[in-house]
Amino acid sequence: MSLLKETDFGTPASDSTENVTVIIDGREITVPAGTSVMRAAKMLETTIPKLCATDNLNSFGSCRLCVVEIDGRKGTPASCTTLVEPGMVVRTQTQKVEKIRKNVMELYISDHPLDCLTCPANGDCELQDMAGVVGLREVRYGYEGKNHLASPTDYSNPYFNFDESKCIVCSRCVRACEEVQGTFALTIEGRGFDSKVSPGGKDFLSSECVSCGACVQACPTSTLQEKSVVDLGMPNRTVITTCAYCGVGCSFKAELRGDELVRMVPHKDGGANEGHSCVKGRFAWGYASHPDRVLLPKIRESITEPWREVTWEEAIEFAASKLKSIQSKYGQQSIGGITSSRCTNEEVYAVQKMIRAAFGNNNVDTCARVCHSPTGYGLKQTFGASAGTQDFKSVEKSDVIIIIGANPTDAHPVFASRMKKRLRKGAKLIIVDPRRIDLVRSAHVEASHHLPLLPGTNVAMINALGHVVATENLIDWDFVNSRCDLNAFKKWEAFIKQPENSPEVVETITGVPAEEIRAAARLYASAKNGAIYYGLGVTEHSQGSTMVMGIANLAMATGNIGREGVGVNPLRGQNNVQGACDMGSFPHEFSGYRHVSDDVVREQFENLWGATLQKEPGMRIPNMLDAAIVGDFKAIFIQGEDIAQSDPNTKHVKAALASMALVIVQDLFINETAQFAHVFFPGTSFLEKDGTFTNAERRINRVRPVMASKTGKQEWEVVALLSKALGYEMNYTTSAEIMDEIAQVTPSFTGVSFAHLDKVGSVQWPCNEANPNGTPVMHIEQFVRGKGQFMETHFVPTEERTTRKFPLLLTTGRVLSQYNVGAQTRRTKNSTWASEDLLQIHPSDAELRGVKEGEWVKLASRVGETTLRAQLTSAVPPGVVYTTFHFPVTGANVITTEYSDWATNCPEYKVTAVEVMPSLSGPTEKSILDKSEKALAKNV
Amino acid sequence: MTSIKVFIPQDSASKSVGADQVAIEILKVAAAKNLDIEIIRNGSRGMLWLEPLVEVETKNGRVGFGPVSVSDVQSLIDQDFLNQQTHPLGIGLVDEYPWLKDQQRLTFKRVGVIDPLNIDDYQKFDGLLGLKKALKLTPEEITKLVTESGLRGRGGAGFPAGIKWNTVRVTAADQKYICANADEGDSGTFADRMLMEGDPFTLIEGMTIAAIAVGATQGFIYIRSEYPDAIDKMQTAIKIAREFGWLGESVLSSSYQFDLEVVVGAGSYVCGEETAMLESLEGKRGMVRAKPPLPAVNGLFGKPTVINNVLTLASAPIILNKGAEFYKSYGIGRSLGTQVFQIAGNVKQGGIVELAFGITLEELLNKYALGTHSARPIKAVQIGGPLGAYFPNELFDVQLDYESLLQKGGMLGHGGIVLFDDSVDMGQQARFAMEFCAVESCGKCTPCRIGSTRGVEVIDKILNNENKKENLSLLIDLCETMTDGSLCAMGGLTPLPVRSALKHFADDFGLEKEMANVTT
Amino acid sequence: MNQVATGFRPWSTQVAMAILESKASTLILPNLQTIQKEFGFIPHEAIELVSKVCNVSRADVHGVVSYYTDLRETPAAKVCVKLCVAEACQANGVREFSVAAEQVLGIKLDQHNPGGVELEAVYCLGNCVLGPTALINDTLYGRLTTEQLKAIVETKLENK
Amino acid sequence: MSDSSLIRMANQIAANLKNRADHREAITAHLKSFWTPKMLTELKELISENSTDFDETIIEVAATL
Repeated sequence: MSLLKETDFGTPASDSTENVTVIIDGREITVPAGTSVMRAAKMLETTIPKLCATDNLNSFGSCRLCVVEIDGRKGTPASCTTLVEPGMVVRTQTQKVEKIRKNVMELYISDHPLDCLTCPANGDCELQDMAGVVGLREVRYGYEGKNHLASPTDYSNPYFNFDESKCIVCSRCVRACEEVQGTFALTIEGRGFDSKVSPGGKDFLSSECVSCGACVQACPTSTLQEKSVVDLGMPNRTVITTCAYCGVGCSFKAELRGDELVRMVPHKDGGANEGHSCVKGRFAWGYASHPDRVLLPKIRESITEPWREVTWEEAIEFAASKLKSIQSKYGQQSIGGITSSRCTNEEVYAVQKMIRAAFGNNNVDTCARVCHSPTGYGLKQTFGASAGTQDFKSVEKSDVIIIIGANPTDAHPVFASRMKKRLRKGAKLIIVDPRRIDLVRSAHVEASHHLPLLPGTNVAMINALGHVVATENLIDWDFVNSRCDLNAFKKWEAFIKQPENSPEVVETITGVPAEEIRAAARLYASAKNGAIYYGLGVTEHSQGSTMVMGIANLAMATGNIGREGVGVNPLRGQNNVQGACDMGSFPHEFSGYRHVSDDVVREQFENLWGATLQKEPGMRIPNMLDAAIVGDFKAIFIQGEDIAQSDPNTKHVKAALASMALVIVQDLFINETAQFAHVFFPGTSFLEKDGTFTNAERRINRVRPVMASKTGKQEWEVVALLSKALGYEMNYTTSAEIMDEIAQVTPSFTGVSFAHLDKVGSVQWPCNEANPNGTPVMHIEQFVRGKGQFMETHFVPTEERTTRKFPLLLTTGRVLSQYNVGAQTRRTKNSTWASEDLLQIHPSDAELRGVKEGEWVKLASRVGETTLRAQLTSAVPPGVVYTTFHFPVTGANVITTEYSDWATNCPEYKVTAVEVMPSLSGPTEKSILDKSEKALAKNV
Repeated sequence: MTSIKVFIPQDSASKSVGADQVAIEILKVAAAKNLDIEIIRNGSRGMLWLEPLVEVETKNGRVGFGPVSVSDVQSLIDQDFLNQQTHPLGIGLVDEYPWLKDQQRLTFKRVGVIDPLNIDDYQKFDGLLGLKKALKLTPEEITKLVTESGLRGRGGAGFPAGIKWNTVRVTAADQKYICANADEGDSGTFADRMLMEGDPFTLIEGMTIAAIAVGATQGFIYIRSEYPDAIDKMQTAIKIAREFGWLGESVLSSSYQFDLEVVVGAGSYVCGEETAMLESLEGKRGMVRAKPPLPAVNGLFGKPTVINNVLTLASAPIILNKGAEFYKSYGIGRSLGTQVFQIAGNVKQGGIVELAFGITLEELLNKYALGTHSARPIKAVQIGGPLGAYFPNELFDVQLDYESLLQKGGMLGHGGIVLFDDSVDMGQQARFAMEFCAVESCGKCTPCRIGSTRGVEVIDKILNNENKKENLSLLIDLCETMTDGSLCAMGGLTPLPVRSALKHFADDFGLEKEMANVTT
Repeated sequence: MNQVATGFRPWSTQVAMAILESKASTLILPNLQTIQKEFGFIPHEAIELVSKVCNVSRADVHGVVSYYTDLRETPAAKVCVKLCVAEACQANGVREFSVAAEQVLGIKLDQHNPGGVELEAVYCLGNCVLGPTALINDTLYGRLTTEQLKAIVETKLENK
Repeated sequence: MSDSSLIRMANQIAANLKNRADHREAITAHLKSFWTPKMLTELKELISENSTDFDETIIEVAATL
């Protein structure tokens, strides 16, 4: 339920191309065959009363309020389960059906508390609405009969209550959990009058429930109710905005009571999520008003000094004068900055502009460096566009899906639900991942093939898949001949057919049986529509870029590009990874992925910006950190990234930070990086921002200010002030103007403006004269680069090897309830589900080491060590261990190494040789800032 | 000299009154006397008041003795029942016994006659002839023949079987199923059970014919767990049929493939409703599905599925064997062929009566039932199971076919006829109808889920003299809501017994007849 | 075929897993029936097990267990009397019979009574001419008298 | 940049591109696209100081930059 009601047609739309004309209450309407009478009526704006029907669930036919009369038919069929037929004459308001509706409602109310006035859902309750609609005036049964009024309330979920006494057993929650979310955590228990909704066990918290909120959303009464609504009351205004967690980019209705956010409700018209949500976006927004948030700027001369709260003016003046003096002393190249894929496109654009125009260098990089930079590189090389090829909806047309190095049910849950829906309808699944992720086999989903390769052997695997396609005549010759560069293809074909790429040889590298590889390749290649989705398990390797190109090769060779249901689709980690990359925050590229050495492009920017720009690439993040340690790089501006926790080899990162003369951090919280900062600019949460995020499907979504900025300033305003203090003015008065400038200089964005987005909801770039409504699927007629470019993808193993001292391979990832470095989710009740990083280890490896379930273990690599609890599970194969990096106290990146992708320097988070041993105690609260680091800091 | 054949039923009703013990005793006593007998465990002839009915094969036919108890065995032997018919329990030649003689047994032809699991017996009595005919016809010809025979669903709904089969036949799919509905949950019905226990191959043959007709390769027989003997018999029969190539990859060496599996229910009346049965067959909660889609198009595991009652499927062999004309020469109007009536409850002579449609209730009662077991007058007869109407004496002239019963506010259902004597309290029977619905409702639709419980409460109020007039009108309203508003026949038909009780037995509710009549 | 209450195995997840694997069914209900047939009831651990075997949620399994009256989550009584209380048997006096049965057995209808005797109301056993009728540990009895009932139950209680 | 990082990066690029037919062009293009002028200068200096740390291909390519 929610305040702003989107139209509910009662039953899902039919995708039939055949039309049927019917007459409803004397009016004619033509609808697709397969449409329900209820939906057809609603299309005529005739609302038939209903309780169990809602248009994101299949019709069910249980409430019996929607009965109608149909000429020539016996009885009173339910309009939700009755499909239109040619010439059908329907009457929705007859004495007979009105009587049935009223009498059915009377039965409902005879077993429902009479507490509307004190009910949290008062005014937002479909049962209440329907009682009014059918004109119920009395309950002749009385209230002393058998009932459920004394049923207990389950308060166990931290975000919502389940008040059984108010349940009308419409099964919408159960069906939402099944059909929308795909978790099947709810059921109806018992039968007949005793039927009740049940999470299958003791309570919601101990059940399989992932707290996505779909059930709460589906509930027509106050049975499943947000605790925040119970506590704060019904909201009274709505702002439509975009979630700031993962790269799915869900649209939400932020519902407020005055200035206080009461709840976030997924928006049905949101293109990415179509009304669905996950536990993070739906419920974990409390961090935005957490007391830890810093609201005033702070400065200090040295990092050993305490912070001093100052005015914005003083902080900006302090930062600017330091930057200027550093540049005059150490040179123009001695400073730089990092943009954030947590921030809006406009904020990112402003930062890179400041660096290029005011700093006068190209030392700008983005945190996408450490996640998806290989995607940008690899897809640009092969397809000509640094982005995924499809929209999320496309998966509904896929017949075979390959997931490589991604764990969508945890990291991209809303998209995972969509994918699971398709899988339940019969699409086949292939999983390439060392771990047995949930999608390999979990309720109602089972992969046809799981290829549990050894971490670090992706490229060998993708080559083997390509080898099977090339040697077993599974190539889509029509596609290759017409769409791809044939010279490049021939080179690739000759390369891929070499015996070294055969499954039999690759079996010895990956550990995956050759026959499984062959079977998976055949399945994908023979699919009508084959789609590949991948995540950081592809990119965060020393051959990340090679792997991305290998994936692109496979898709092209099998003709799986350029239509719905196919494609190569990176699942972006953070909300605006795509956008941050699009906005020109790589050191070698302007917005729209155009190299800084391109004189025409550069001149365009120089003219518009009124500044001289450098034509050589600047430094990447690891280059900057390296240079800092050497002493060449002295100051950095970091917006919205916590490199001291998120970047690999923490010790090295901290040493670099400690070596700098000036570190400026802009963030919501004093994070790990801020320990090394001299200037702290408070940042805004997504609830305060005004701008756009671009999600993994290139969808540009509006982020609207739900409330006023708690710091008094937007990030781009701070950047503009700093830039001005450095001598370069940006004359923006709104973030909309920044987007206008982006549109002016970026060919794929020329059709984008806030006004347009407000009108159409969202668009997927390219959005320009050629594609005014955006581009859901790319490379339809031809590739962006013209002909698709096959690339030779030689497998060069990582230098990180297991040794006798470090015999296990560590790989890292996320859990559902936590997010990234945990800065937000740790400050919410999401920690109820995961309150610490755990080390997953196979029972046989654990036994060998005397490691026991739930006990402390020391995890050590050649660069560092940490302590965390062990979780014994066969989800990881022997020889591989796994953990998350959500908690600074664990600081998993203390372990990860300096190795990185050869082409983009994306760190090799996914392969670290480690050893695990039992430990007597856990980590100390701040072990992360150990003595040596403090000593180091003092020396600076 | 060959041994004398003695038939003692292994039907569970017979066993429930000691058939096994009688068999053991006869063996024992006969052995002691050095008598050369062969005991054959047949099905029941359906004359249940005579069970255990012991039959002896003679050159003139089988002569019967019943009901035989263990204590009668010695005297039977003493009086040489193997050769003489003088024992007081003797009923003479069984086939000539009036109760049986005039029946028109088509479906039940072999039940009680043969050893249920003996394939030679089965074939000796025309078994497999229908299937063999079917193998010579095209699927289209088979469905046409079944349609022309006028065979309608014997489960209660009475839908033309041939039309249903044809829908499945013409729906393209990679897999189709035949499901026999043997979830015989109606009180007062036991014909499915008796057929499965007494002549299981007939069901197998019927299902195989259906499979050939529609292109199905797999069949399921959904049997309620309350029928352990039927489950056992069917499973064994399937195994035998498989061994002899009647089932399997090549049915009777033809190009057709068909196999069968018994699926056991787990205690749910509503699983006899076809869509709930599909859910249960899929291993899920037995929740009723909304229709459409029809199971014939989108049934078991989403595939086109024929769901027919046991007796419907068991009628196919004779229809195929003897032709549509033969079958439809029985019956009247749109109710063609024979109906297996089951006379039960408080009845003097209860059991199976298979006759052409068209007989009246009165004839059935006068000719077969012969009054109540308690010897008190009949007060009411419930026809068609717990969802069927109660008929008073003045309506006993009703003709027992689909349409006539409907006209009189009743329904034929599965052909169960339950007699009640004058000690019955029809107020309590009406209450029980609601109570049964409350116990067995799947809980999906509101009228059935809440309505049945409220129905019990409102009837209680009426019976307790609370606001009689208001509560009566509320009950009538509730019945209307359940009838018109329920998702399936469970909630939709529960008002039938309630309304009929109110209408015909107003006294038992403490109501003036006129008052009840006005409102019904 | 007949399964008496004491004939069940003690619960073992491994044994249960092996049995389910040998049956190779991926449907919930048949697996639950197998468990109940072997172990007499469906212990909590079995729900998790069946959910894994069938690749469904625990909630799915719980929904099925709670739906069917045959399936029980607590151990069965040694003697289980399923007394038909449906119309045909009502016509033959089962309303009075069940009251008397409660008295002679000293238990209430539908009351859980682990270890001893249980009297359960069922609706139709297909023995509608020969009521009152009951299924006692899978054996059907017709034309039942309370004396007979008592004797049968006592015999079955005495047997191992 | 630290010497060791630069050497590792250069050698890694070479390792990943050297098996391609057009490896010289590819390596050149890559370095020009993504390396700062200072890094390129440092690379050449390091090679002239001690070429044994480097892959042969990178030495070849660096000479043409």
